[in-house]
Amino acid sequence: DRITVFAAASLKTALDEIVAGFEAETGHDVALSFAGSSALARQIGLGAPADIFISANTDWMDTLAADGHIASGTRVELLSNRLVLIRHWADAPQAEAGPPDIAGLLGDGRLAMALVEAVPAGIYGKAALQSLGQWDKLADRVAQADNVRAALALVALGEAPYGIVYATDAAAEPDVTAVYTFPADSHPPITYPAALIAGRKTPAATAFLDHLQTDAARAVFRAQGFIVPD
Amino acid sequence: MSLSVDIRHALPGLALDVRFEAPAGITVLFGRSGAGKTTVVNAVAGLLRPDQGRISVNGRVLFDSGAGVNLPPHRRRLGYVFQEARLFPHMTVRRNLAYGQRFAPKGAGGEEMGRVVEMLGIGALLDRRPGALSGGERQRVAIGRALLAAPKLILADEPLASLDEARKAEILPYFERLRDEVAVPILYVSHAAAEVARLATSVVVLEDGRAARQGAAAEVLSDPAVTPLGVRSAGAMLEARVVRHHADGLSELQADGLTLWLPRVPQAEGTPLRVRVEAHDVMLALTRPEGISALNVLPATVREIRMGDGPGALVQLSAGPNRLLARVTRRSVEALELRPGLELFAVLKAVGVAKESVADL
Amino acid sequence: MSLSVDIRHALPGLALDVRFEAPAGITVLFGRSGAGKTTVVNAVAGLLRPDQGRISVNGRVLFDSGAGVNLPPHRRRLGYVFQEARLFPHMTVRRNLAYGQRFAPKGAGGEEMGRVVEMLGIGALLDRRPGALSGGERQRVAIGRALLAAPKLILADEPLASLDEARKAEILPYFERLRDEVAVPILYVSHAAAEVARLATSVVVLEDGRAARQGAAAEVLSDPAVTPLGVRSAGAMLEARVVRHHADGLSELQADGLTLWLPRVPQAEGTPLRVRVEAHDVMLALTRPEGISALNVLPATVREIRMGDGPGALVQLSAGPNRLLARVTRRSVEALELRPGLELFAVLKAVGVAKESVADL
Amino acid sequence: MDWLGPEEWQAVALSLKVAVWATLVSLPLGVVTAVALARWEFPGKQLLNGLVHLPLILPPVVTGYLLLLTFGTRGPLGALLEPLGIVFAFRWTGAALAAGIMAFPLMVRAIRLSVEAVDPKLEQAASTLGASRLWVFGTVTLPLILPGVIAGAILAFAKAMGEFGATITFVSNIPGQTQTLPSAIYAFLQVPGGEASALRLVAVSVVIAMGALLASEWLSRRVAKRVAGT
Amino acid sequence: MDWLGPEEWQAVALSLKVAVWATLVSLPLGVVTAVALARWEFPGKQLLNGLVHLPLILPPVVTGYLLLLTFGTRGPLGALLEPLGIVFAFRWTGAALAAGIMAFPLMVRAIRLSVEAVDPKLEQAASTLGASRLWVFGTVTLPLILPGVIAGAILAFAKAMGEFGATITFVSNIPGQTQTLPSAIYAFLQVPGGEASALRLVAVSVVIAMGALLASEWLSRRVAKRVAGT
Ligand SMILES: Nc1ncnc2c1ncn2[C@@H]1O[C@H](COP(=O)(O)OP(=O)(O)OP(=O)(O)O)[C@@H](O)[C@H]1O
Ligand SMILES: Nc1ncnc2c1ncn2[C@@H]1O[C@H](COP(=O)(O)OP(=O)(O)OP(=O)(O)O)[C@@H](O)[C@H]1O
Ligand SMILES: [Mg+2]
Ligand SMILES: [Mg+2]
Repeated sequence: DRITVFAAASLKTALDEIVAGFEAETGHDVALSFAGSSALARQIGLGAPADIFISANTDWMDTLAADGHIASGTRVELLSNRLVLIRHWADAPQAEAGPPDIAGLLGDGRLAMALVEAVPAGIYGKAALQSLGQWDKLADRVAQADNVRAALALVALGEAPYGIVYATDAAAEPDVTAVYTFPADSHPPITYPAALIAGRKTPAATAFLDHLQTDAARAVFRAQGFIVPD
Repeated sequence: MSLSVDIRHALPGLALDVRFEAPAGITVLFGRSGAGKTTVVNAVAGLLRPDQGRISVNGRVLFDSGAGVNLPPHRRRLGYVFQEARLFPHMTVRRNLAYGQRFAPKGAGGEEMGRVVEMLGIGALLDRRPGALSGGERQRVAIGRALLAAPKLILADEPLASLDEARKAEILPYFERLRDEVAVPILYVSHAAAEVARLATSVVVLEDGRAARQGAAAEVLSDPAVTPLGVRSAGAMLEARVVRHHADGLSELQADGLTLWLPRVPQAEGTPLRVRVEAHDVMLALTRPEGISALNVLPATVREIRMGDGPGALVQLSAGPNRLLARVTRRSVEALELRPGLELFAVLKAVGVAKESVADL
Repeated sequence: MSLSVDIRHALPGLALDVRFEAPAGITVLFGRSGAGKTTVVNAVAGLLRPDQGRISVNGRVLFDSGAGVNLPPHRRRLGYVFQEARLFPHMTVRRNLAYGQRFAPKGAGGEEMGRVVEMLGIGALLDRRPGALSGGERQRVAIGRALLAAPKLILADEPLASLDEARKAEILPYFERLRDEVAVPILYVSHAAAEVARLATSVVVLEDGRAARQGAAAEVLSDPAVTPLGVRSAGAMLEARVVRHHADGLSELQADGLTLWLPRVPQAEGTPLRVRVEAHDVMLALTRPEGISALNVLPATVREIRMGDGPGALVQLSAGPNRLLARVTRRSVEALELRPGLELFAVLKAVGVAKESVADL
Repeated sequence: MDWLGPEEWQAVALSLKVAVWATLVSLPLGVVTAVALARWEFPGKQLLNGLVHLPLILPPVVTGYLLLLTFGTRGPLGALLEPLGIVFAFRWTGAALAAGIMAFPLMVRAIRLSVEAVDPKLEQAASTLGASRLWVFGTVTLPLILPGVIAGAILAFAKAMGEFGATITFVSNIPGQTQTLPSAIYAFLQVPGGEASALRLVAVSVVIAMGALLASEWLSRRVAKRVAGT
Repeated sequence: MDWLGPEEWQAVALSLKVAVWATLVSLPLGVVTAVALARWEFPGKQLLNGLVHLPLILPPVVTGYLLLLTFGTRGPLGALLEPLGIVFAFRWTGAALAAGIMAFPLMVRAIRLSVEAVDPKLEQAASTLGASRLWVFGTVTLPLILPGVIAGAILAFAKAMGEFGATITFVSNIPGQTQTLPSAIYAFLQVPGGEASALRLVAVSVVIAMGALLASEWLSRRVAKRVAGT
């Protein structure tokens, strides 16, 4: 059968690999549509032919659930992630013991983040800085990119000396080094919820959602740097 | 077969108020630069909507501001030779020529392409585009394009202005044939005296947007008071018939009892035609001169003498039922004691009559 | 003061190979439509780069393919009246006229705007744009624009073709004045016999891209073998001097022993001038005719008789040191037994000489 | 060539299909609109003009969202057209619609400029020869504006090949169905290590668009030469 | 008006400033490029032509990224210009640069079409009257292409007002410095329930662009009337 999965774009590498295995195993045909969570959620709300939605944050999943677009009882918290402070690698990497004084480190440079009011990584980052008591000093210094990858690029290119991104992104980018991992309790939990779409609860879709929680799949996610809740 | 125009139109530079009836044949519009000739022609073509008035061709109303009629140009069945060629730059000469043919009703009996091409001498240009033509070549193609549209009304705005004399001489007979055989009414703008004299059935003189004078060509052009083309172009029309073509290249014509010798005319023996005799080509003699090269010595009677402002005088003669005009000096009027009623001889050289001045009737 | 042209250029429709020297004054280029006149003028203007050759004005080399010289048009100091006006559509008439003045060197002594405007009769149009002008008005503005650029060389491609006779008569003297007073060399394309006769200092006849004939105007135009404007325009030049203006509006002229009577000429008494006498205006008589209206009866001797292909013949006469041409029929040649050496009389009406045919020397 | 995976080839093929259809279908409409704006007088002309320019002014995401609202299965026009078998939502036709709409202002402007440059005197001449308005348009106006039509078409094609924001928002990013080249590039850019793949796709899209551009230049020159008359 | 917050007004003001500058600064360059492409023959002409069209073809993110690489503080041009006091990174000037570059192909195409429509015979006439090439251009060509220049400018302005992808990638989103209207709109659209706020900003940007459009139409008509000659 054909299954259409609407997934946050940051999951592409992992899902591509998992789907390959799933298809080989079951003979189902999985179509993966990657875009921003907001676009996907709106499309589902307006009748997109998605069977499964994997969001990069809980808000959009909550919204869809509230509007009755989610098949009840199918929602799982699939993955989570950590937030790290990165810096351009060319500067000698130095491990920080406690939370660094980011404003001090920046000098007259900028702190690259995703949009702090709109994009999950930005929202989480802002919350973390607030809980560290540094947000007020930094608010004017933040260069907000439209997504976390663009923020990463700013640091990778050295345009911004520091940035706040997901640990998954930082791990894969040779030109940056994570210098500090924000405590998990400094920001709302970073979770990637997945659920079946209302009226789309087919055996195949259910099978795929289940497959995502198998050990094989978890291994793939982990390899990409995601944290897989037990 | 006639064109009736009665329009009023206000332009920033001109208040047009023109009314004329053009009978069958060629009606020549003339007047000085800026008199409104092109504006009138555009109104007839439907390219300019006059403020007020009425235009009809052979009873078919093209425009009537009162009745709210305003046929679009493409329904007027025109052939318009514009003052500035206006060829389609993206088409070859051949396609330009053929453009109007497609829209002519079947069996409209338009001109034949080959014939028109030959007459205009544009055979070698057929596969070129207008951008690679000379000014005169463009104008000739524009003439061909209009003629080939099988029009019911031809508008020609100085169609021959940019052509050499030889070329003009080849094209003029074509317009005559249109006038005489095809019987399409033609509205023709021209400044050239010889052209006007040869072609015009009737003449409308425009001055500052108004029709200052109009009437049959013979009448308007023979009227010494008008001579709208300047005094040099005064002349009279004789209606004559070809009697015989002689071996030495001369044609013998008969005009109500007068014998005229002209360089060979193209018309067949027996054909009626008209000959324009320009006033300044006519010499007067009290006695029949002998031993002179002029072949035409016509007995005539002085009818009227009109002294000009300058040194000249126009003498109107009757030679049988025909009228002739002679332009002489006032000094000669006095020396010869010319007066109405005097019998004398009008002397005219055979070669004094230009080819363009002989036309089919 | 002279223009020297020697160019070869291949166009799809024409192989141009022209060489001529134009002395000071007005050089008229003529030839049939498509002969290459505009192409030659464009080459002189620098708008067309000939394949090969050399063009110079008063020794200043404008183009020399050998030496690799090719002055751009704006460095040639031209005034070019195009065959198709080419006014700037976005500028008022006034700005069009003034366009070239800006680029004239200070004190270049160009024409004065007011004078040119008046001569061309375009005073009322100064604030209009070209889109709202008639064809003739556009052409006049184009003439003005060229004249006002204080050019060192004037190129005029059929500048008067779309103008009425009266307007032409007002503009022609201007070109004469340029020729005579300002001494700007002028290359002038025209089909009109009267214009050519009046203006030309020298004449170049183009045929199929080649200069078939060239020389002084009097010479080329009097040559019965050429008659490039068609046989009707054959004629001869007489150089004469104004003796007296008479009260009856006639002027008495003296041409090497011959007395000529013409309608009042504008030149002052004593002024030398030239008169073009057209061949078809001259009648021949074996004995001096009496009691005729023609005022000019000149004793002459037949020099040469050239029989045409048609019914006509051109008779060259010598009247004192002057040459005259008479066009008569072959029949008259036989009837009068004309032969070289025969003494006879050439009869010419005073009014037979058109105003345009009298010009300053 | 095996340096592109099958899914990527699909994206290339789909992008081409989408761009070609978007260009061809909108071309006649673009010509009519351009002529209307350049030559006709009618009430609401400025409104039409504004409407045509709207996709240029709006952020693509907004255009995509508006399209989703209008042409989605639940949208007023979408619902109206569905019974006729015309479905845009989450189909390649929708991608073509989005691309066409985004490219429309560029196409119309180019054509309109050409229409304005046509000398009405030539059209008048044609009409005096008996050609109706439609014939005049077909035989005189259209050939003379051809360079502009070509320019408009190539602009539209290039824009359609590159269009991303509106497309992904409207029809999502489903491989083989709505995944165009830019969407695929986007997805690659969202994951660590995807840059190389993205770059390959960018190269493909540049090659295609440049090929089209060169072809159009050549065509345009030929047409212009014909019109210039030699 | 208090239905827009101060930060939103800032975004409006900044967008206007960015679009105006992008348009004005690129206009002369656009004219020169258009003339070069339309009239001159030089080696590399097709290369230039392709380069000009590139921003149209590339996904905006890629363009933004390339800008970052080139004009960023570490980029070759960025490093070159910095000593001269010309800095683009994270400045509104960078936003203007991005907008200008994205709008450039549209501008050049419009102007180029007008240049191609100018009758060279008029330019020849001017040169015979003594005008050098530059004068001919200024007094004949330029006035005649003015409608095209206006069309090109308005297209560029509209595009600059709507440009988002390249801008945010290049200069991020720093409120008051680089946050343009489209960035603000995008941010609102990323969060559930942000549609209403986004719509308000969309309305503002539509009003501005439409005003500019109407003004340009009016101007263009005046110019065209002058050229038509009555
Ligand atoms: N670009 C061109 N390509 C090919 N042939 C051309 C081109 N321009 C002119 N010709 C041809 O060269 C010949 C001479 O043209 P030119 O314009 O010089 O003629 P002209 O003597 O001025 O004629 P007219 O009196 O009709 O203006 C014509 O036959 C014309 O068709
Ligand atoms: N659109 C216009 N706006 C204002 N005036 C105009 C317009 N068109 C023509 N005119 C004026 O109307 C008058 C008549 O123009 P028209 O073209 O009819 O003259 P014409 O008799 O054909 O002259 P020509 O022999 O010079 O071609 C001219 O003075 C001209 O300036
Ligand atoms: Mg006219
Ligand atoms: Mg010519």
